[in-house]
Amino acid sequence: MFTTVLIANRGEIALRVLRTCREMGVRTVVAHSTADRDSAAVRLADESIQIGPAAPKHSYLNPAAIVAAAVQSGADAIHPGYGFLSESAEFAEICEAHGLTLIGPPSAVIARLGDKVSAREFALSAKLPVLPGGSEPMGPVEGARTAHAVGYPVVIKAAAGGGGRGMRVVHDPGDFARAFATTRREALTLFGDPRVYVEKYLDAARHVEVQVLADGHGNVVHLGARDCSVQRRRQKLIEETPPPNVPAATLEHLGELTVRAARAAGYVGAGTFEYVLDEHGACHFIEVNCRLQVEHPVTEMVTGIDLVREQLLVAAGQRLGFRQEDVTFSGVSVECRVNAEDPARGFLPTPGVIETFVPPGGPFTRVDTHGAPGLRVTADYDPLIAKVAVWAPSRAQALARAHRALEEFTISGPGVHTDLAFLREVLAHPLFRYAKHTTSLVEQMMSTPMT
Amino acid sequence: MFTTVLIANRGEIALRVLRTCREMGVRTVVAHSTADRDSAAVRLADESIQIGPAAPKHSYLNPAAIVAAAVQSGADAIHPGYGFLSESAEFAEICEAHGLTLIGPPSAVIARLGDKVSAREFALSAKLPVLPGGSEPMGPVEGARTAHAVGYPVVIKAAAGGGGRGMRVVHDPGDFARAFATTRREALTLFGDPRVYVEKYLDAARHVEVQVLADGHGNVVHLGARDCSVQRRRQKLIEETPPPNVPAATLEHLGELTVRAARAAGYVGAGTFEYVLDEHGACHFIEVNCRLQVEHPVTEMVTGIDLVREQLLVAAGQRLGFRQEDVTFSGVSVECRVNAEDPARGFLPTPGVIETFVPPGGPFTRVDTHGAPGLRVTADYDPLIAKVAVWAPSRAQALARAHRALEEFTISGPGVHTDLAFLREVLAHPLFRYAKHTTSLVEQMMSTPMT
Amino acid sequence: MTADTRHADEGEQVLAWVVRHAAQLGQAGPAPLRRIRVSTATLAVDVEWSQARPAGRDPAEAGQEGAGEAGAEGVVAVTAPMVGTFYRSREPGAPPFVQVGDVVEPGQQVGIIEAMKLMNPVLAECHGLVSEIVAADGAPVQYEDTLLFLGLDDASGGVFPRL
Amino acid sequence: MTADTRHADEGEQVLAWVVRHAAQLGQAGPAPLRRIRVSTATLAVDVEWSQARPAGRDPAEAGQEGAGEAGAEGVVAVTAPMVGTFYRSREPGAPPFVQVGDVVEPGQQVGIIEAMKLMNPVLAECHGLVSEIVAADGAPVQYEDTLLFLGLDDASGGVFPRL
Repeated sequence: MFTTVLIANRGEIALRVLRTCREMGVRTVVAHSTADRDSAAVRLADESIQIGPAAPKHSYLNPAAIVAAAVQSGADAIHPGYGFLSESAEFAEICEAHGLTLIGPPSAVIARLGDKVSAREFALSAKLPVLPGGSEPMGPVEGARTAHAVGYPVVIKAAAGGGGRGMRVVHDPGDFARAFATTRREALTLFGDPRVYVEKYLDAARHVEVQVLADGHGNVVHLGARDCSVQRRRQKLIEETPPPNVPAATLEHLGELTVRAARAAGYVGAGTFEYVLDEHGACHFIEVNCRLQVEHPVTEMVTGIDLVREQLLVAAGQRLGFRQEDVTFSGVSVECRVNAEDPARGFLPTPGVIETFVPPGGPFTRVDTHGAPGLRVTADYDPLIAKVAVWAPSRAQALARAHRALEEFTISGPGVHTDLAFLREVLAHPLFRYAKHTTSLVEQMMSTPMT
Repeated sequence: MFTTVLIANRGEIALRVLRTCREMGVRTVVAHSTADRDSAAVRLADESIQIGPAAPKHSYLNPAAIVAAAVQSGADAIHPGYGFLSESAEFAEICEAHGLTLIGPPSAVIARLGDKVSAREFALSAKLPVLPGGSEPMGPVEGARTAHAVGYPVVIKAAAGGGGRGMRVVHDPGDFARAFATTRREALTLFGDPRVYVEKYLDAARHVEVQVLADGHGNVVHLGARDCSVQRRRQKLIEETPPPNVPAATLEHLGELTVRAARAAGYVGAGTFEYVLDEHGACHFIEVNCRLQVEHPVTEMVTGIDLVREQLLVAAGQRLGFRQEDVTFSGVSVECRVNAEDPARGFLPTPGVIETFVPPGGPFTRVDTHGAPGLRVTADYDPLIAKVAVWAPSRAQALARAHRALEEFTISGPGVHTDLAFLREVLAHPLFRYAKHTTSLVEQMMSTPMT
Repeated sequence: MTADTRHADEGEQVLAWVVRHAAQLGQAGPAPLRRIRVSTATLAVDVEWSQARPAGRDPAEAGQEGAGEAGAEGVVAVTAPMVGTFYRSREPGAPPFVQVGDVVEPGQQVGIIEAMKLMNPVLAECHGLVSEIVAADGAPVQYEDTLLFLGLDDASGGVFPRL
Repeated sequence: MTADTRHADEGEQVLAWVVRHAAQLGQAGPAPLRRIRVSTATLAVDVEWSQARPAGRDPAEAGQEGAGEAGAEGVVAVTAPMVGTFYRSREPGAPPFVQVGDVVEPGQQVGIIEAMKLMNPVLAECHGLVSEIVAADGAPVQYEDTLLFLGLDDASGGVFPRL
């Protein structure tokens, strides 16, 4: 096992990773920006290193700073959390070159699966069902031809995109050329890579993803599926497992498909394969996330498996301690993302200073948060303040518990808005309650106010 | 189901009960003393009623005040929590007379099992193994004769005692007469009832208890056993389930015995049968707790069953929703009681005002607490500030997790001491770690400082 | 789930009510409206005005444990010694123990609080003139709720009428 | 479990060390001891004195983002523009970029920070006299750690020696 792990992230996930490291007797070093010097993760770490200013580009996104911090603190491994450098094949290569273990899949796997175009090619070769479209990066003429062939609506996606950014849906062939040009330009600005491709777009779909764990000895298991259909601006708000109202056979099939594909890709570590489920129950592969997901707690709550612990064990070269048949799933878990944002203004992130912060508690209620009185929420980082995850034997009880927990949660301060009330509205919405919702639920709610 | 439940308690347990009521759509009324008017339970309740001054005798222990509050707020049921009136047969009778459902067993069952002398008689009749001794309340001569017959050491216990109060261990026959008189006097002062009895005392024993759930239709299940051997001044500090280093057959046998006895007693609701396990693995019945226990979270964490929910369902006349074979046990759960007390001064309760209060969080970590910055800890009430309960697949991982959680916990303020550091010492103690400890562990630790 | 849907509807109605009446409520009290607290199911509404005259539920006021302390204006509140139902007279139809304008002596009974069928007398703790009766006959009261106010003899310069 | 037991032993030793040296440490610093923070495993000790002269790790000091701001006493800290290893000279054996007593001009190189084999120059941002060099040659530094202090020309009334 590692002696020292450098945590190259911030917020709730830095704390999450730190906790498991401590439980495993691994020393923790938290790399932090000037803005995060008073964070809970820094306070609880064995050592902390200030790696740069608030702007992520010069701190959490700066490979040189992170590697220097790792070398300086004697870390033998780096946990990248999610976001930032967690899916950078280049950073993974740099770590490998410096003799540091980056906790995640090997750089070659990230390079292949992290790029959407090559991931799509891989999926085709691994016989995963994909949406009709063209996986080659293409020009405007070829793009329009593909769009016509698969039929509108289509989505134009940046090859290097992710997290809901760098994609544009086109319903009308007349809009295609402009949308194509805009997405290319955006892709270049956001990711430094103008490549885009075109895919069939599903209006009424569910977002379902499968969690896998793989060791370096060829053992791969899946830890079930999560439904992440409640999204605003293509970013997840509520996640749950198991996906409700989806036949068990479909989920089992997805699990098997995913394990086979992960094995084919030479996957090592924790990863997520994302799919859309159309109204006929057919699955289509979208992308792979080569890292821990924000929503991993729901999987932990129904399986009892600590995903960060498994990440560390596998990264240290150990074999998985269980086989597929040893993984048992119990009950239902739901996670709500509490963000500093204003649903009334299109979920605009709202900076401010938190004065009152009283998170919920109680049975089967887990709160992952770096929130505290005095926390300054800035535009530099993701607006996520807390994840409230609950467990219950049934979905109805889990939703009631989540509702109760959100009701208890008090967050206030000058300038601070949260989506707490909106999350409760989603939990109470009949479409969600009866699991008849799709990824367009939030849009539907915003256009038809509930009465 | 009840429309409104009056919560006749305070602290963490008031909050605990409130949370489940809300999740079940039951309106909550919190009855509180003047000292608790700003508590979290009052803040979160649908309604709150001030029932008296800080002194429990005139508030939480005052049946008239509680019944008046229930009538006034239209409550149809009362949840007594633990302590205070939760095991008063008289209060249960009063509630019955006022058409209020007291959530707990019927008054006749409390009367029979709540009194230690009659509980011992019941145990004999129900063929539960009891320690040698005399179950009749006895005078000094008869007492000394019994002590001589069973052999020293013996324990003199108040019939009305409980929670570690009103009992005295005698090792030397020469001390018997004085100890007997003192215990009688104490019993009269504390419980208004001078009856005492004499029992064999086990020096090297483990405290093991079995949780039962029974409905009003004759269905009884047990939810496994808890080990509560880590005690200071005969009050529990750390509890865990399953009891470590106890043969599965012994636990299974205890579970069956207990279910049979609960059924024989006509038990309804949640209850706990307490036993001591001697060094040869033999079990001896001690007492029944006719209420929810402080340590119920560990049982919830390994079974997934919300005990308060079951209490409400059963009290409302419903049948248990599961049979014994449906109850599954997964992993290990450990609870640590965080008290405002000073281990260095014999665990003396320390009043004070909490200024900084940062409870731990993270995976599989549950904190039940009414603590918050500004909380005034007074001598009026139990010094319990928080219960930190963790779950893990194995005991070693659970202990590491508990240790990590306690390390994270920050409580400070003028006058405030806690047992946090001492709890960590227990977790790290070799006897505890290898589950070779007995109820005298804390005494051993206090007399031989660890190096 | 049905229960929750019902809750939601009820919640809507109550919220609508609050919106409609907030302005009126604001003017009804002795000071600007401070808080409206609503809870659904069988419904509890709690309206609070800032700096209102001590009325028993004000935390700052109730903070002074024990009844009978003098207020700022030379008045003293007689508060409920227990939770229960307040009665102004010994039995239905009987004359009330005290009326506004009465002078009471320490130890004089001014009402009854009934809890669990037991009639507990409420006694004045000092000499004074009944200036206001706050709790209605038959009203549920909580511990330390204000029942009535006494004007203090010395504070008002001994001008009490001797009836 | 073995690991934890080891931890416990190490912890004991470190604690004993702290107890033995706290008094000495208290006198060693420029001000009363404020905090000693120890973490086990490969061991990190962090000793802090209250109100110590700005030394890079003081949060209040580091709060001023961007280097080169004047301190209270007319001195300015040159801080690390990045995390890495600080070098005082271009290569081992070469003369240092600056020494105490040197006068530097804005833009003049005063050191190097190496991160991932890249040598990043550290430049003075203003004219001043090198009054103290805080970071040792080859020392690991964090972002905004103080490397050296410059005395400011105007603050000291232009009495800098022109070497």
